[in-house]
Amino acid sequence: MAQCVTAFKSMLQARLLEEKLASLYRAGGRIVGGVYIGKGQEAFSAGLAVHLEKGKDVYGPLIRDQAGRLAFGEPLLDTFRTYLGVITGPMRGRDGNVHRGRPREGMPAMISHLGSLLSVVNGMLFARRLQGRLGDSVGATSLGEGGTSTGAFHEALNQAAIEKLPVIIAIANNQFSYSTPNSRQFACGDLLDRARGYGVQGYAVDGTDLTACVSVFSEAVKRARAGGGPQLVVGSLLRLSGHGEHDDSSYIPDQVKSSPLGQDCLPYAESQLKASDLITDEEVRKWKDEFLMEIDAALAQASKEPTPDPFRENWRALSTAGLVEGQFEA
Amino acid sequence: MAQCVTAFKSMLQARLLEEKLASLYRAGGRIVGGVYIGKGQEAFSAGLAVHLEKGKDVYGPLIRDQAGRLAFGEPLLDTFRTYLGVITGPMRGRDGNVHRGRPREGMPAMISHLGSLLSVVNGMLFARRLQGRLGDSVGATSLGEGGTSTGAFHEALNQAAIEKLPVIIAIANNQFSYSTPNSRQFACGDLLDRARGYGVQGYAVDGTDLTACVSVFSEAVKRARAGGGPQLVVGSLLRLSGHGEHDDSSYIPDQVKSSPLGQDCLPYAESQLKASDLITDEEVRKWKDEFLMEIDAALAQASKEPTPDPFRENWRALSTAGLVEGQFEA
Amino acid sequence: MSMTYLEAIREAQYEALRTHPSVFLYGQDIAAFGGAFKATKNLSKEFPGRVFDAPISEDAMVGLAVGAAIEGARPIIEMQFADFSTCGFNQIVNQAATLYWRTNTSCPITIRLPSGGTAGSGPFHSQSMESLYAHYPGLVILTPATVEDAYWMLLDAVELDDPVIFCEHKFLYYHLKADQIGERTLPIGKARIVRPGRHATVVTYSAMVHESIRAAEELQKDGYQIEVVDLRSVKPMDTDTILASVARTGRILCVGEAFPWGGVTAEVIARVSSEAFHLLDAPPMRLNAKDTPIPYHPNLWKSHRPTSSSIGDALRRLLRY
Amino acid sequence: MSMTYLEAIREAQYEALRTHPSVFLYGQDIAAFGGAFKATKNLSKEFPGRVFDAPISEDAMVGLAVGAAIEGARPIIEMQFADFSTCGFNQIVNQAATLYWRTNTSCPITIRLPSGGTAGSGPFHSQSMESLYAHYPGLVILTPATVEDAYWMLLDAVELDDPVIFCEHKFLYYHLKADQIGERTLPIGKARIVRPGRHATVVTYSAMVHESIRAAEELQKDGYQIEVVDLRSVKPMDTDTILASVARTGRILCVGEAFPWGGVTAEVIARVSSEAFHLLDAPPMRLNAKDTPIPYHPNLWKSHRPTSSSIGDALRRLLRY
Ligand SMILES: Cc1ncc(C[n+]2csc(CCOP(=O)(O)OP(=O)(O)O)c2C)c(N)n1
Ligand SMILES: Cc1ncc(C[n+]2csc(CCOP(=O)(O)OP(=O)(O)O)c2C)c(N)n1
Ligand SMILES: [Mg+2]
Ligand SMILES: [Mg+2]
Repeated sequence: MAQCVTAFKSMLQARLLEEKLASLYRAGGRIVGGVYIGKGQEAFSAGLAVHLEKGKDVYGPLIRDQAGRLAFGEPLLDTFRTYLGVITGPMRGRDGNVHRGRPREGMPAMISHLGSLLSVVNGMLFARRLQGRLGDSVGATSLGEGGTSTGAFHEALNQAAIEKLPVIIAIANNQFSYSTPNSRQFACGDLLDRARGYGVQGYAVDGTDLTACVSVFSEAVKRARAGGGPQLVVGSLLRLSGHGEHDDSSYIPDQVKSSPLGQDCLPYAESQLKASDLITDEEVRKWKDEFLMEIDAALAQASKEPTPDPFRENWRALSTAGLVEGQFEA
Repeated sequence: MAQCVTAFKSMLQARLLEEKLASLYRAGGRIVGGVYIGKGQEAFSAGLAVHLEKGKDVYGPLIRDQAGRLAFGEPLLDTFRTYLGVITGPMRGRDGNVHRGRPREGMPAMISHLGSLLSVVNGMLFARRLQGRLGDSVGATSLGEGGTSTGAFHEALNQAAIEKLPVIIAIANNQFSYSTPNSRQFACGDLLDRARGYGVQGYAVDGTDLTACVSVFSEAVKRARAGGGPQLVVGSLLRLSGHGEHDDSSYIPDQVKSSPLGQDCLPYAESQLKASDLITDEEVRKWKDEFLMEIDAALAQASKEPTPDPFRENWRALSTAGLVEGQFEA
Repeated sequence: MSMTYLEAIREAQYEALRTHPSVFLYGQDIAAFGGAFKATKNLSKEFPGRVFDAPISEDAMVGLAVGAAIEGARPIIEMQFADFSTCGFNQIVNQAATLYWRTNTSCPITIRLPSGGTAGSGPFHSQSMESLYAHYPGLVILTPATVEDAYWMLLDAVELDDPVIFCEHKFLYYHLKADQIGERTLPIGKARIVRPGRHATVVTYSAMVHESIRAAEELQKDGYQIEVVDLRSVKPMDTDTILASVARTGRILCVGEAFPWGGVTAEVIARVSSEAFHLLDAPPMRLNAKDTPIPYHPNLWKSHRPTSSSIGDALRRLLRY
Repeated sequence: MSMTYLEAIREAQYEALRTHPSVFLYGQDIAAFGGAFKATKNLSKEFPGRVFDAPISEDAMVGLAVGAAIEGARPIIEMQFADFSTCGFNQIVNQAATLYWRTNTSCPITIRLPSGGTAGSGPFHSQSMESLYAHYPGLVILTPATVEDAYWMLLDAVELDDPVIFCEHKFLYYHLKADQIGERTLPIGKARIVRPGRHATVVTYSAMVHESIRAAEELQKDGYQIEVVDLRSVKPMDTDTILASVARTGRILCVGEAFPWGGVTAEVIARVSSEAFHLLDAPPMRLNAKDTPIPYHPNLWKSHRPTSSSIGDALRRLLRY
């Protein structure tokens, strides 16, 4: 239950952080590119990551995993530095927003092509096992329900099952992929029905309910650590935002928005945890203040840092400097 | 039950035809490229195709579907003309062996990349429906169990399910993909477990048992015609040959070969049908003689026909002649 | 009433749907939502039952299109971004591109690739993929640079009996406007001289046409008359128009936004130097993006691709020779 | 004791496994079976637990390799045929090729592509894909033409900290033999002059090196001395060696087995004409396969790709100029 509190704090922090990012986006000028947030999906995201140990486990977050990133221990600064594109960040202005990561520290940096991260996480675990240093570490990654339609995801999930890799796959079924409703994305009753076809353990969870998420992922992570192979967790929820901040999500019917799927996981978690006397109003207020200060400080810090300079950029895509050619142009 | 006899005849014909192809291959010199046969899989292949109507239905055969091709009505000559690479055949020496087809006549010509045919069959049905001429026609295609690991197959099966297309997918689980045993190809108990995850109807069948195959496919085709959407049929069997004629399949353990999976569907079907008084020894003998004569005649015919002449070849990959460039070389 | 490049693409699809009952549209979020860029806005309402949302399955999207084409349909596939077409790559180059050659069955499909860089879009939403597809036999690769070409060439693409990779440039979507769409002028396969000149030729296509024109205008101030040739279609490539221009100017710079190794600019220069060697008064030059993924930060992005200023610099070097 | 090109590839993998504990092999049918071509014969026995059969999942095969590389492994991936790498294309060009640039994490993977045409193999078992991969930043593309290069360059590939596309030619698998493997001679990135000459230069790579040598031998009979340059690595490309050769001969023909649009030959000719224009005594020429899929029937196949005879013809035209 301590994990619920930790997860809640990451959720709160993520919400505040993403509100800041969204407002910077709306203000224009400072954020480079788009802003994609995870509002409404924080419980499901943090509910997984809170069980992972940085330095030991692998975590491959996707587009709506700000809360999970924070729960895993990604520094706030990495977020701002990436969104602002400054060279001090992990992506050094070369790639942006949700694509950030630190692969050698167990956090691969997603590419845009949906479904293609799972096999990379598989490979990290596979290599560790070969090297005899897997121990009881696990890997975890997430994907929207739309991403399950990619061939890449299928191949990778099947691969994980064959190799019996300790990987937890969190499918955030938020009912829409961009504007596309589930009826145009798959035809099975429940994505959970897929688990059996891969020979992996499956779990369903109300993705708006933090305590449910924390406990389902706790079980899934435990089984993966114990050698139970891949664990597929499908959470039902809604994103409470546009696909990106440019999108008003008007295609989501009001009826869906006002259904239980549309419950906002953050106030719900707050009330749950308060009801269980795990947190107090005062604590929440204090955390909020702290987080806002940290957010402002991180933003201020990142804002001071240098943006990339094309003349100082080395412009090389190979790590072997000797093999880099000139620009082949006369 | 009349269909069992028809199917049996195609099986017998296919077996004799492929024996001829294999012996031509071993003799060397006349067959261009490799020879891939369907020995042991004839019942499963013909058991599907016997329910299809040429000119009305779509049939996308794969690598081990000689029997199905014959049951669907592919002329013998198409086979020899393709294997010999003569210009009178449907592929005119441009592509060969199992890649032959006549797309506009409802038989798309597979490319080598496994899994990529199903979405093409989907598209044929999808277009017919749009054009208002689908009626109760169906599409059918097959794939080895190894092919189910491709992303292409996953995407296409999901697509068929979303569009509720009348397509029958026959998975010939012959336990090996080339040399790779199922334990390295998937981890579910039974590939049938996949059906539910796509929201499609699934069937299991003993692929060595013709009457079982005919009746399972009869049901599947009927449901597809009636608007029941995709039907996934998984047959268990063994190929009783190498992957291609260059391969001795020594990697298949004797124990597997001598298991019920290794039952040769052809003599088994013969004995079944005889026991039911559907066919007689004499008929079988007569068919054999007829088929052998037809095979010899087709081979003789194809052998007389011209092989491609590079100087008469138009060397253009576009149907719009005006857009074809020269060879861009000075 | 003016029309943007993006609107022209919508209008062309409207017209294709209106005039060809065999046309349908298939792509992610293109039906009710009208597409990530709104290139199919309202079309699903205007043509009920002919505009379909696809799952996130680029491979199956292309496969379905090929199957439909076999049955006489003329599907238009929208890739949400050109970059995601890598996931449908196999079906494009091996299924669609070989169908006619292998089976004598034509394959009239159009695959729309929202292509090219815009500031802040980064490595996976900025790619120019024309060279990849042009390398494979059996495809026609169109790269419209103007509002009118966006309109007419898309209609032409739909009418062609061959698979067309339609590379529409995202940077031009909103930036480029035309007062109206005139008559169809050039057929597919013909390049256009967008600016006559006599001191040097710039051969280019898509968004780089506009950067090149700006560079040419700059050089005009110094008295140089730069001819700018818009390829329009990179495969087939209108070698005749290129050579005729080089015959007039004696100098060529080829500019492309794609990665530098191989591709359109190499093909152009190879053709020119093979076929018009004696017409050249100076070594042919080319200018491409840099040989790294496309950077996210605008500071880097602006240096990664050619711009009017780097094109101008290259031209000055070419003219000095 | 002689060794074939194919055996050299097996031996190099043996040596890589022996000397680098971080190496493992992953590919379809490569473990107990030893691979479709037997390039990994016995390796699973000799190195238990380090050679793995993969499912028919090219995308996931490459993804796994990238993940393993992040953790310090040096995987070698075997594609059963180069042609099937289209199904892993996205992971190669967008995941593997961008990793270092995006995240400063090196990606030491080697992807073996059994490439090129052999009689009767047809459109989907014959492709030469070096140009596709070379177009994308972040990859090293090797194309060994000799038994020794097959051996040493594969070892080099494994030792490189970058993703390598290793295009081994199936036609050379059994045809090419060497008496022994000598010392490592040239580093990656250096071309080799395999035959000195002074009348014209042929720049080529992979199987076409041998066709070109035969053509050169033919022309020798008429008194022409043709220099043949084997690129060995098409990216990076050793422009210096090419230019030095052109400086000696004044004439260049570039020969490749791949499709004609863009690609290696266009890149070579574009570089030579841009950078060594004044060294050329004749227009540069190139010779590629034809612009159709690769035909199945040997009659067609022999005319589709360049051969010693078509190379000889091209050279005569070049020399006549
Ligand atoms: C292979 C691929 N195709 C298309 C896209 C474009 N795209 C980005 S996000 C998105 C929708 C994703 O939906 P889902 O997986 O459900 O995640 P959600 O946005 O709902 O969290 C699409 C189509 C992509 N990123 N990758
Ligand atoms: C995408 C792809 N990868 C690899 C291959 C090479 N290949 C051809 S057949 C085959 C094995 C197929 O096994 P399965 O699907 O079980 O069919 P079977 O041969 O057993 O009938 C492989 C790996 C291919 N054709 N396509
Ligand atoms: Mg979603
Ligand atoms: Mg099999």
